[in-house]
Parts: sequence; structure tokens; C-alpha cells
Amino acid sequence: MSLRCPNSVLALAMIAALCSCDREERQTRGKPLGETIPTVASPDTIFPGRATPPPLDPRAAQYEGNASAIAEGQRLYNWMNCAGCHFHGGGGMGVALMDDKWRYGGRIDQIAASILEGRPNGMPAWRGKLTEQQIWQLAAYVRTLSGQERKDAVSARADEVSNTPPQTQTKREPLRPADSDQQ
Amino acid sequence: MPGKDYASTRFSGLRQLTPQNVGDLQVAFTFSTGTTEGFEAPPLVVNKTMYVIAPWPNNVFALDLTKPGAPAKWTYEPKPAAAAKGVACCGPVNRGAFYSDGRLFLNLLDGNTVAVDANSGKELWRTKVADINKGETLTMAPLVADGKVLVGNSGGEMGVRGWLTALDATSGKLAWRAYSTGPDKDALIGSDYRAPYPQDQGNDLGVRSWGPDQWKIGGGTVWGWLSYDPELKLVYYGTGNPGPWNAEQRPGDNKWTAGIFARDVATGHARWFHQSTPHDLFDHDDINESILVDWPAPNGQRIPALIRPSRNGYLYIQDRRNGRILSADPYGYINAYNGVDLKTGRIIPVPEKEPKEGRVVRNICPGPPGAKDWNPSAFSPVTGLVYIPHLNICMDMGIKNANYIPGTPFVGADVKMYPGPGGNRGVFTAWDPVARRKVFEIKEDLPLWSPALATGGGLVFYGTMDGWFKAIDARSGKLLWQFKTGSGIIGQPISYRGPDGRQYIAVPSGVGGWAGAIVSADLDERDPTAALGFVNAMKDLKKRTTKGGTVYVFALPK
Amino acid sequence: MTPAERAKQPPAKVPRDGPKLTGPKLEEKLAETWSNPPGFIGWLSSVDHKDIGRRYVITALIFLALAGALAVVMRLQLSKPDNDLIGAARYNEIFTMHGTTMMFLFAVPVMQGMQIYLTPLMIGTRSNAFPRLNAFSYWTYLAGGCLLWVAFILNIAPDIGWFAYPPLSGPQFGVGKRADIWAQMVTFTEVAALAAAVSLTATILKQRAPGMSLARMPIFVWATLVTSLMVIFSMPSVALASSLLLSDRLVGTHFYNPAENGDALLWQHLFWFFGHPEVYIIFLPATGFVSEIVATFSRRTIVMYPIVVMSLVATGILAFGLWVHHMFATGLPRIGYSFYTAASMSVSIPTGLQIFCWIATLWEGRPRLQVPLLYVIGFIFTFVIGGLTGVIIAAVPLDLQLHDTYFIVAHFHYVLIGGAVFPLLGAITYWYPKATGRMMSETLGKVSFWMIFLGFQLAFFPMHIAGINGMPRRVYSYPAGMGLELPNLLSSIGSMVVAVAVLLFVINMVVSLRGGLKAAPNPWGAPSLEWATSCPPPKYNFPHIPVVDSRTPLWDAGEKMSVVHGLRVEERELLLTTVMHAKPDLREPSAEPSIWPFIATLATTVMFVSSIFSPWAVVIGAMPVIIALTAWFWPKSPAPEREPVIS
Amino acid sequence: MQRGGAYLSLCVTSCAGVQNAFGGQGAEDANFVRLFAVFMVVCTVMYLIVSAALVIAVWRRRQATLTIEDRKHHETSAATRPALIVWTVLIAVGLVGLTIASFFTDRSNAANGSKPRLSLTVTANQWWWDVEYNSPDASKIVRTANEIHLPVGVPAQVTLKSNDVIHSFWIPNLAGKQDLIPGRVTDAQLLPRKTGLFRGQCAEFCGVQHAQMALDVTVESKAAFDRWYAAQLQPGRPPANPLQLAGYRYVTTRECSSCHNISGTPAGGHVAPDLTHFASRRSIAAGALPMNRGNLYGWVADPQSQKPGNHMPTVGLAANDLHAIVAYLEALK
Repeated sequence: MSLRCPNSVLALAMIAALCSCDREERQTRGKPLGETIPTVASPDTIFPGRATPPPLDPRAAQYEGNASAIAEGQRLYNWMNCAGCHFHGGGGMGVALMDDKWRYGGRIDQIAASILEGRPNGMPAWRGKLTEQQIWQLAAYVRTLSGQERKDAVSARADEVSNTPPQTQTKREPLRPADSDQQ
Repeated sequence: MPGKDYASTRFSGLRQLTPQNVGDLQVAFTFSTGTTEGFEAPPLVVNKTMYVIAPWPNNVFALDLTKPGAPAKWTYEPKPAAAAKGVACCGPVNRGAFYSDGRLFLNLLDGNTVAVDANSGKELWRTKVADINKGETLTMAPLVADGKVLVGNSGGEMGVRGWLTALDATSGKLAWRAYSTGPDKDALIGSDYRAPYPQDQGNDLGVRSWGPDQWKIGGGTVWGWLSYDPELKLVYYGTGNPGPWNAEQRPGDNKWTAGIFARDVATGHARWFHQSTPHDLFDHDDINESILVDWPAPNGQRIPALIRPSRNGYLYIQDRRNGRILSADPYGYINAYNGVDLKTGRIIPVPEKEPKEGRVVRNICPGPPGAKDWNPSAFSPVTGLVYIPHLNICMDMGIKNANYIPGTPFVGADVKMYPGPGGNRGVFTAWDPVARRKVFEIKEDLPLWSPALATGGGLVFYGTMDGWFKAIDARSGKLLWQFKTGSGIIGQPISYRGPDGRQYIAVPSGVGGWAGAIVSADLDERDPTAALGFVNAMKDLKKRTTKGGTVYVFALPK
Repeated sequence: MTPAERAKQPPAKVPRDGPKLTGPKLEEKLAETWSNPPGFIGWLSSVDHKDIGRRYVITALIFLALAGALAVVMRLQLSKPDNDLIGAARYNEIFTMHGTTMMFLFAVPVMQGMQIYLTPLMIGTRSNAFPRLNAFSYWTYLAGGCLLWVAFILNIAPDIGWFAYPPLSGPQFGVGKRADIWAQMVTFTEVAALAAAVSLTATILKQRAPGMSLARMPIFVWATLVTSLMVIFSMPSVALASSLLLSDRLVGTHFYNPAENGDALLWQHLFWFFGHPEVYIIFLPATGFVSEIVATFSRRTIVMYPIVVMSLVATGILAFGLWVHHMFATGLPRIGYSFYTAASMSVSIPTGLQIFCWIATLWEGRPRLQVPLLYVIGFIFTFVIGGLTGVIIAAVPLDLQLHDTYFIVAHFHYVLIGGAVFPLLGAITYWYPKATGRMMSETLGKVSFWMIFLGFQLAFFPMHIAGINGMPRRVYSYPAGMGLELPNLLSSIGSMVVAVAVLLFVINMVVSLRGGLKAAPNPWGAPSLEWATSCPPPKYNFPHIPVVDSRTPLWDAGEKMSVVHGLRVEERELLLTTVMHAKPDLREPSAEPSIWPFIATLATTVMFVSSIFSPWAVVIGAMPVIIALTAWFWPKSPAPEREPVIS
Repeated sequence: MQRGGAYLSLCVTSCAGVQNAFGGQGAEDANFVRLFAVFMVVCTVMYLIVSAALVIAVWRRRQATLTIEDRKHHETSAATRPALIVWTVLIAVGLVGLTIASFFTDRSNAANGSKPRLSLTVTANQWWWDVEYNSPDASKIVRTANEIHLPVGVPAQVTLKSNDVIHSFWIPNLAGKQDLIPGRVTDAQLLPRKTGLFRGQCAEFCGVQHAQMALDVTVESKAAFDRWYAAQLQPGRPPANPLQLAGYRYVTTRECSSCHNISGTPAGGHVAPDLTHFASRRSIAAGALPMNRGNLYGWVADPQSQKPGNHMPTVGLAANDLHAIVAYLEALK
């Protein structure tokens, strides 16, 4: 009798294995040179001739919703002084990252492009100062500030002074392209 | 000039407006600058023209006061580099220009100082003095004295090395530059330097009081107010906070930061220096204005002194010849310091309020903006009182390891500010410097971020952050008149005699700066640490005011 | 006859066991009353302490095998310096799984399983006090085990060590849901352990056979009582600690956040306040086994019974006073440490007395060198080394050097494998005939004993040397040239030998299931009550509840043991006796088999596992649990009226 | 069965080694070796007594036995009670003696560390050590990483802090371990008696690379220490040849300067090991690889393969950049 029950458990496990085993996969190897962020991650939402928006970068799936990439992104967010301008999503010198206004696009590859190339109103360009993998990890973490990523991959808080409500509870903000109201 | 006079008294002698008739003040005309950033610069009125200095993008408008409605004669558009907004810690603001013999001198955010011809609006010269890639910006109002334009940089939160630079007024070429940190030859400290207290005397203190190489990114920026004493030919200015905010990362007294310099204006050599907050723990820059008045000493003779309500909460009265402290009394609620020891001139810290890495310290008063931030007070010789628009804000502070990357913030602290005891965030205090006590005090709900103006008619004007422009009786502090402007007031009100001889009061209205950043940069109030912790204290501001950028001018009806 | 009609019968007419109703006719009726409902549902709803005990032990042994396999993989990785058989992340997962499974899913449950199986038999009663609670306890334990091992298969196994110190297990550094799964598994196992402990304590205190006063209780039952009380006092501490960790990780509270004046040491205090009593919870039942085996195989009672019982109780109490010796290196004040040094030293005195009594018993009796006694002798040789290294690391200056090195790994393997697993293997060999009716093979038993004993020494003794040579714990590789190559190689070989030996033991168990010699009711000639009934015992254990008048009932009373009459036959009824002198006191209806404990476990599992992902799951998940519990406690037959007992 | 004897001899022979608790080069470690020997003697004696009693009890010839066969299974012989009393007294005396010995050793350790003349601050990070030599004159503070130099005979006070998780500062040859706990400040005392090269390692599980978080300890004469200290105060050496200049330009402007600090250059990062005098150290990446050109190439090219999971990313350098960087780093003596 006791032999039959472990088989059913194993069968169940195989099915469940497919869905969550990549959520915590650690990618430790950075990619060699020659891999750049596609310049096509443009912030635009209007495409002439009824063209379809460009497809999402294949590497996005590797970083989006991946717990270890988000954790690395959280560490880099503090180390590279992003918190100095954007603080914990509320903004300051930099724009707020936890609201729904995305002037240059809220998709992970658009955020990665904003980090890599910088933006005119004061966002420094990090090309050459951070590796591609780090930029993707930062982009994954920035998306969690507005609740875009899946709730079981984010951490509730960091070991620092309490600030925003826990990210495991933030509701998912819609991605609205904001007008560039400021010069 | 922004301070009304070299002594920065912000007192206008006009007496037409009195407590009796101020009640029927009404709007004479208004002018919109078309910008929505923090509007801090006072308009300058010189021979029938009002020069309005806008915040970002630093446009200057010359209004012809002779014509009704004061249309603009010319507009000067400097078009500074947009990237500068990314390194301006507390909003792309500008604190004013300086008019001197037919020229307007002002600083642009992207590190250029410009001279503009007053009647044509043509740019005479533009000198680049600061580098935004290192995090340096210019927000302060220059001071022209003895043919030299004195300019200081800002960027204490960006790991910038502070300096005061003198440019030749006619050509704009660099005359001298005095750094706030580093070896004595950089800080222009020579043989004629005599410090009032022994701890500020010694060679190369600017290097020995820092960890190795930390003075190169040590802050001490000069972004506040300068005063000039024509007789002694000395310029008085304060240096900003040492960087980073994480004090454990920069052991030592961090010399020449958070203190008052007196320099000879011609050569820039320092005459004396007093460090009001050695090894500053809470971002208490000492850039506040120094009002130069003669102070009657107890033994009767009058000492040429300077009065300075400092950010660490003490109102210093110092002898401006040698810097010795005559009195230092708290003018706000303080629990982070135990007073100033007048014999050694050193502030006495409270050990348990010292932030430790990895542990939050709660209830530190005054908070980082201090008991009073940059908004200058006014002194009225008529009543002999100093009118101080200041704050009542405390904070929780946790410090952490700060990573230095040039051009990015170098802070290393998580801060959350909240109202101090009493729940009101602002206080307007009238202080009697002779009797060294508070005469009257008005509790304001929102922090007071607007400078004060005293007039000969016995009135004092100031504005609140939700747009109320108020006039109070200089002696009793009773509210006599108030007007609701379009946006929060953080700019300097001025008073001038119009071409028709009437007394006009002008006030810029446009919320912004560090306190108003939640509105001017539309931040998200769900993050209490945003804008270096100020959002936690200003969560309600979004409901009480919107952005704006208008000058309101009032006068009595004809 | 339905229960309702049966209730209305006048007392005289109710069928009872007694001189008139005895022998095979009584046994057939009792068997029918105490049997499980048919089919798979019946199997799930069994509340018979023998079924639950057997399932506990088998599941625990499966987990022992799984964790043992992980141990072998770890030893392969550490067999040579800078080895890259498995990466660092995988190694951390494996050592966490090895530690967690051994401590939470094997050691405590196997001891509780043996206690649940043996206690009713040894004190002469028909079932445990709260049979359905026992069933619930087993299913919750199984659910906890499955949660952990399914997570291991899904590559989200915890990789933070079996002790899960924050901030490494905190929200920032404990990435993803790994640490949550660990904390929830701890919640499962401590609920299971608490449930079993409560049921065992009630059984021992209230259901002893008449005459079996506290002074006549078998020592294993004493050990069970002490460990159950220790479980009840220590498990809530780790329950609190893991719930605080879960709330830190899920809703961002700041219990362990040093920045917000939380403290990482709060976890260590709470965890080790449970941690040290836990290792005694594992060790004391083993001393119970040893006392039983030594008594039987020396053909006499234990020498100075009160001394042994007093030292059991003393160990139980002292165990709560020395948890800080796990934290000697955390910078707490030195004076505090010297108290804990003294306390840690003093806890070895009671154990020393027990060892004296065992050796004195062997000295007085005529020991028969059969496999159970061999394991006891192996236990004494191995455990004393572990005890003495324990005395060494109790001293602060020594512990500061040896803490968190392989010296400690050697110490606790000596006291846990030597101190608990050896007696367990001896106990399994000793009680195997009682459980299955067949004897385990003596020769295969001896071979596997000697292999496990010598393999153990070869595996774990060199770890003392590796520890002194500076090899810290939990390292997935070590550099060459530090004198660590030889000890690690020897340990790896030794671990293979132990693995094979355990395999041999398992084969011996499986083969003897059918091929073993038929076992008489008392094959070893043992004195205690469980040998008074048949092998394997019937569902109702004893046709008539025996009366006990000495510590060794079978040796003294033998066949003509007096019995109690008057218990109902068509309903499940137990005899309750007073706590001190076990005088007959009340009749107690025993719970019917029911599927509801199993369903309650399913509901709690759904609630616990989903509460890893959202706090609302605790609220919504509580509904089905409440429904299941109400159905579980719904009273079936109307309560019978009080009746006088006729002995 | 002579476990104790073999046990003691095995330890003594293998006490060479760079990271060995039996090294005895530090005052506290010398105390440890002495106390350990005392404990070993007492424990071995106790173990022999127990083993002998067990062996005799099981294998002795016996005539009258008090067993069930002779119906005497309840009686105990007269000798057991006094034997038990003797045994209890023996254990109690042994344990009290050992406790007192350990107490006095603890006091002498505390005395050794009471008057420190050198002060360091070691801050543990995930998988490397940040070492700072404090000095009353703030500008004389030396900052290095993954290595400690100590003058022989000078008691040193090491203040221990952690930036992330709990680590443990352990140099077996000198002294016992002390944990570094975030939010708390603990301290350790080192009093090296003999010069030599030793190795410390993190002893508290601190994450994926806990195994490769070591630090090199060099105990040298006072003069040698002062020379080293003076050298450490100098800023980083400027590049000498064009290859080093190219390396300098890459390191101080590209990815490296975001994290690392090289005094005297614009690279001011504070979140990774200080590289100002990198080439003067004995190992790379917290003791993971000994310092030589081959390992340097391997490490800079792909740190993730040497120490998988650590926070230094694989930058994917072009060949010429790699050569330039390695040339520049090797010049940072």
C-alpha cells in the first residue's frame, strides 16, 4: 500500500516541475562580448503603416520573474546609487519608478535601454559602466517597484530602514506612456 | 541684489505700507514665467525695470514698470544643458541674480556663470566654472563686490568638492578659487589666517581631518548666501555639508565643511574660519545667510557682528572681525545637540543620536533640512528683531555603505522626516538678538520655505507652501493681511518704489525646492524615503497646491 | 446492532469480557470491534496505534535512506580538494536537505513512531489516548516531508542550512521561496511532533494497566514521558521563530531586520532554545531502548531503577538550560558564557550515571551476545567518545577554535548516530518479531552491525582531525595543502561502508518479512508486558487488560497473570487508571476510525503551503480546516452512562 | 580499543599547516593547545575506565549471577552502591576541574587582549573581507582587502562588522573565531607570538561562496610591518608603459571603477575590494586563487567560473583589454 502513494506524488511532481523550476535558476555566467541590447527597444507606441510593435528580446524571459536576477538587481540598485536619485521607487532627482507613468516605456527591454543609453533629462548612460547582465538584472528589479513581476519571485523587504510597503503586496500598475510634460 | 543690501538685512525702508493700511493691499499686476519648477529667485527692480529670474531653464525677463501691466521689454534665454537636472539634488532652482552697474550676473544650472547687459538683454560673457559630469551644479545667487563676481557650486550629495570662485566682473575670467577641503594652498589659507578657536588652526587641516583621499570627494559646497562688509573688505559665506551623509565612512572633523569663512574679497585669502558642526552627522550645511549688524555688547560698546540662524538650530552671533562667538542659542526644538560650548566654540553632540551603520536611529531633531534651511531671515532695524521663517521637522536616519561613482549621488543614508513636537512643520519666529530670546512665534502647518521681508512701515511679509502670502505686524506678529496665490511660495518677497511713487510688494509664487519636490517633480508618496526623506513629511502637499511660476505684485489702490 | 440500540440496553445485558465471555469467542468479537473499515478509505482512516507507529517508522526510514544518499553525494564531492562534482549552489541545497531531513524528518519522527507503536503494548492498554490525533500527526508529518522533497525535485530546495540563520534566510538574502518552504516544513513537523507528544503523555499518565504504578513503569515508557514533555516545552519556540521568519519574508515585518532594531540573534536564541532539547528528544528514547535491551539480554532488571529514572528526568530538565553553547562565538558577554559552560558540563553527569547502571546490569547478569546487545555495546563505545568531545567543546576557549568546524560535525554524528541510530537499529531488531511475527536473521544482523560500527569509526573519526586542521563546516570544497586530503578521503570511504551496511540492514528487514523464523510470543524471554500478547499483536492488543504487580511482570507472574474483566466488547472501550498508583478509575470510549484526520491534514497542508505565497491564504485556508475539525469531533454514539467496574 | 591514544598522537603529528588550530603561534591559540591537552588526558582516562568496565562486564567468567534463571533478577550485589558513589564523585570532580581550567584559560585570554596597541576594523561582505587599520590621525587610515599584516608581539584589537549576513572571523593559528553580525559590533583580540604566513577563513555559513572566503595573515617584525604600512599609505602606482596606461584607462573609466577603488585615480567604488595595492597580496578573490599571472588572467577574464555566484560579473573582455588590465593590475604593488 505504501508503495503506490510515492508514485503518484512523483508523477504530480514531474508536471509541477515544468512551471516553477526556472523561477529560481541562478545564471552565474555573464555572456561574452558581441551581445548588445537591441537598439530597437524604442519607447514609441505609434507605428506607421499599422506595423506591429517589435517583438520582446528573447533574453527578457531569462530575467523576467527570475528570483535570483531580481535579488541581484536589488543589490545593484543600492550599489550603483540608483537609490540616490529614484530612492525606493518614490523618486527625487530621478522620476518615480513605482507609479504607472513610463515616458520611455515600461517593458523590461525598454527599461534596459533607458539604463544603457541614459535619457535626456538627467538619467546617466551606464553603457560601459555596467555589464549587459547587470543592466538586465537592474531592469528586472525596477519592474518590481511598480509590481509588474510575479509576486513569488520578489522579496518583501530589504535589510534596511523600512520604506515602501512590501513588494509582495504591491498591486500591479498598468504601464501608461506618460507625455513628456517637462521640457 | 537679492539680500537687499550687502548686509543681507532684507529690510526695505519704504514706509507707505503700515499695519493700518496694509488691509486694502490688492494685486497691481502679475507675470507668469511659463515654468513650473521651484521659483526661489527674488525679482530685482532697478531704474523702472523689474528683472524676473525664472528657475529651470533660467530665463530672465525685463519688465517695463512704466507701462501699465508691465510688459516684458526683452527675454534672455540661456538654454542650459538638460542633463544638469539629473545632478541637481534638490530641484533645478535658481536663487537669484545680482545687478551691478548696468549688468545682471546670474548662474545657470549647468555650471556656467553669465553676465547680461541690463537694458538690451544681450549676453556679455559666459564662463564655465562647474562640471556636471562630476555632479556640480550652480543654484546660488552670485554676489558682486569690489569688481569680482563671487560664485559657489552645489552638489554636496554628489560627492563634489566645494569651492568659492571669484570672476572678474568685466571679463568673466577667473580671479581666484578657494576650495572648502584639501591642502591650505587650495583653501587659500595663508599667513594672515587667524582662527577664533584652536581646533580650527593648523596646517593642512583640510587634509589631516579626512580619511586618505576622502577630501577630494568631501562636499563643503557653497550654495547658500554671501554677505560682504565693505569696510573690512571681507566676504562671509558658509560651506555645505561634508559628503557622504554616512559619517562613519569619513572619520575626522572633515575640516572646512559646515562652517563660516571670512575671506578677503580681493585675494580670496581666508581671514578666519569657524566650524559650527565638526564631523557633521545630519547634513547640517552652514550656508545660511549672515546678517551683518552692530551688536551692543553687555559692557556697552557696539561690536560689528554677524547674526546667523544656522541649520543646526543655534542662532550664532559672532564678532565678524575675528569670528569669536558672542552668543549661540537654540531657536528651534533640538535634541541632537546639547548646546554650544562658548569657550571652545565646539558644538556638544548627543552620543546616542549618532547614527550607526546597520541600525536606525529615531527621533533626531532637527532633521536634515535643519531648524531653518536656505530661506533667509530678515532683520528690521526699526524693531531690532530678526524674523526667521523656519522648520520644526525631525527624522529617523539609517546609514549604510556609500559607493562613489562620479556624477551619481554619494549619500549612504536612508532618511524619513516627520513633523517635530507640536505637529506643526513650520514656525515663524521673531528673535531679539540683544535679549537673546524669542519675542513671538507663529505656528504654521506646512514648513516655511519662503524667505522673509521686513519693511520700514513695521510690516513683515512671508509666504506659506500652500500659497498664502501673509503680512504680519512687526511688533506683535498679528496677521494683518493675506492673499492666496496660485502656487506654493518659496521665493523671496521684495518691496520697491514704483515709478508712480507708490510702495509695491512683489512675490514669486511657484512651489518646488527640496520640500516641494513631491509636487514639482510629482513624486510618489507611497515611498517615505523619496527626495532624501522629505516626502514622508509632505504627503499632503499634493492636495494643497499645484505647480506654478508667477510673480504677483501688490500695491495700495490709487 | 446499531450503536443507538446498543446504548439503550440495560447495563446487565451489555456483552462484556469476563469469565463467561473469554477465549476465541471473545477474541473474534473484539477483533470485529477493533478492526479497520475495509478498502483504501479504511486504510486512510485507521487510528490503530500499531498502523500509525509502523507508518511513522517506515516513512522515517525512507527519509533516512534519502538523506543518507545525499550524505554519500556530499562525501564524494569532498573526497578530494577543489572537486567540482557538484557546484556550490547544489552542494548548499544538498547539505541543507541532509541536515533538515535527518533532524526534522527522520530522528524525531522515528523515535515518536517507535513510542506510539510500543507504549500502549508496554503499559497494557488497547490504544493511544487520542487515536485520531495520532493519525493527524502522522499525516501532517508525511505532508511536511513531501513538501520539502517535492521542493528539492522542483529545484527550489532551501539552501540556507538546517538552522536557517537570518539575515541569510531573511527576505533580502534568502532568494525566492526556498527559505519559506523550509520554515513551513518546520511548522508541519512541529505540529506533528506536538500532537504525538500530547497523545503519548496522556496515554502514559492515564491508561497504564492496573497495578503498574510509576515505580513499576518500564524505563522506555519513562523515556517516552520525558521526551514528550520536552517536545511540548521546546517545539513552540521554533514554531514562534519560523512564523516570525515567514511574516518577515512575506509581509515585510522587521523581527530579524537589524536596520530597524530587529536582531539576527533573536532567531538564534529562539532556534537553539528548541535546538538543544531536540537533540535530547532524539537521545533519551534511545536510552529507553538501551535500558530495555540491556535488561532482557542480561536476564535481569536494570540495576538501581530509581537512579536511571532520576537521570532521565534530570537530563530532560538540564537540556533546557544550555542552548547558548551554540552561540559562544557571537560576542555575548563572557560571564554569561561561563554559566553555560558549567551547565553544558553538568548535563553529562546524568548520562554518566545511566551508563554506569547499564554496565552494572551487564556486570550482574549473564549477557547473551545477540544483535540487539551488540548494538548496545557499539552504542556505549561510540556515544562515550561523542559525550567526551561534547565536554571538550563545552569549554569556551576550546569551542571558539572548534565551533563550526568538522570537529563539531564529528561530535554530533558520534552522539546522534552513535547515541540514537545504533540503539534504534538494536531496537528494530529487538521488536521486529513483535511487529511482524518473524525473527530477523542473526548472521546478517551481526555482519551489518560490524560493518556499520567500523564503517562509522572510519567515516567520522578523521573528521576530528579535519576540524582541527582548519576545515570549516558547510564548505563545498577545500584547497589542497592544508592537511585535509587524507581525513576527507578516509571519511568518504567510511561513508560508503556505512551506506552499504545500512543497505544490508534494510535487506535483512525486507527478507525476514517472509523468510524469517516464525516468532513465539516472547522470543527473547523478555520481562515487559508487550511480550504477553501474540506476535504480531491483534488489533485489540490484549483480550483482557493484565494486572501488574512488579517491574518485570512476565518474569514474576508468567502465565498466571491476573487480568481485569468488565470492559465492553461491542464498543471500543479503555480502562483509565489513576496517575500515581494506577488504580482502576474510569471507562473511556476510544475514538472510532475516521477519515477526517486525513482530510484535516489535507486542509492544513493547502493552508500552510498557500500561505507561503499570500497572507490571505491563512484566512481563506482556515475555513476548510475548521470544517474538517468540526466533522472530526462530531460525537457519534451517545455517551454511555457511568457504570461500576467489576475486577 | 585504545581510541584515546591514537587520537592524541594523530593530532600532534599533523599540526604543521597554515590554517591549523594546533599551530599555537598566537597567545590564545597556545592557551587552546594547552587546555585541549588537559581535556584530552582527562577524557581519555574516563574513556578507558568505561571501556574496560564494559569489556569486563560482557566477557568475564562468572559463577553466581543474579538473573531470572536463578530467580534473583531483582537483587543487586552489595558492591554496586559504593561503586556508583565513587563513579559519581569521579565524574563530578573531573568536570569541576575541567570547568575551572577552562575558566582560568578564558581569563588569561581576556587579559591578553585587554591592552591593545593596534586597532583594525574588519567588515565582512558576501565572500570577501574589507580591512581598515584605524589610527587617531584620520588621514593615516589604511584600507586593504582579504589580507591582514600584524606586528609580532603587539596585541591587536579587531572590531568586527558585517554589511550583509552573519560571517565568522577565524584565524586558527592565532585565536578563536568571533562572528560578524549585521547591526552589531563585536570584537576579537589577536596577540601573535611567532612570525609566519597564516590563513584565516569564514566559519559561519554565509551563502553560495562561503567556502572561498579566506584571508591571508602575515605576522612579521615591527620594522617590516611599519614598512608595509607606509607603502599601503601611498596612492596607487601610475601606469609605467603604454600597455599599463591602456589598462589604467579601462579600469578607471569602465565597469571596474563602478565597484573598485584605486586611491589616486577616479575609480572610487566602495562596494568591492580595494585594489590600490592589489599586486602586493598573496591571493586573489579572498584566498580562492594564489596570486600569479595565470590565475590573474583566469580571474579577470571569467570570475564566475572560478567562484560561481560571486558578485563580480563576467565582463566579456576583448583580448587586448584583458592584456592591458592584467598588465596594469600587476603593476599595483
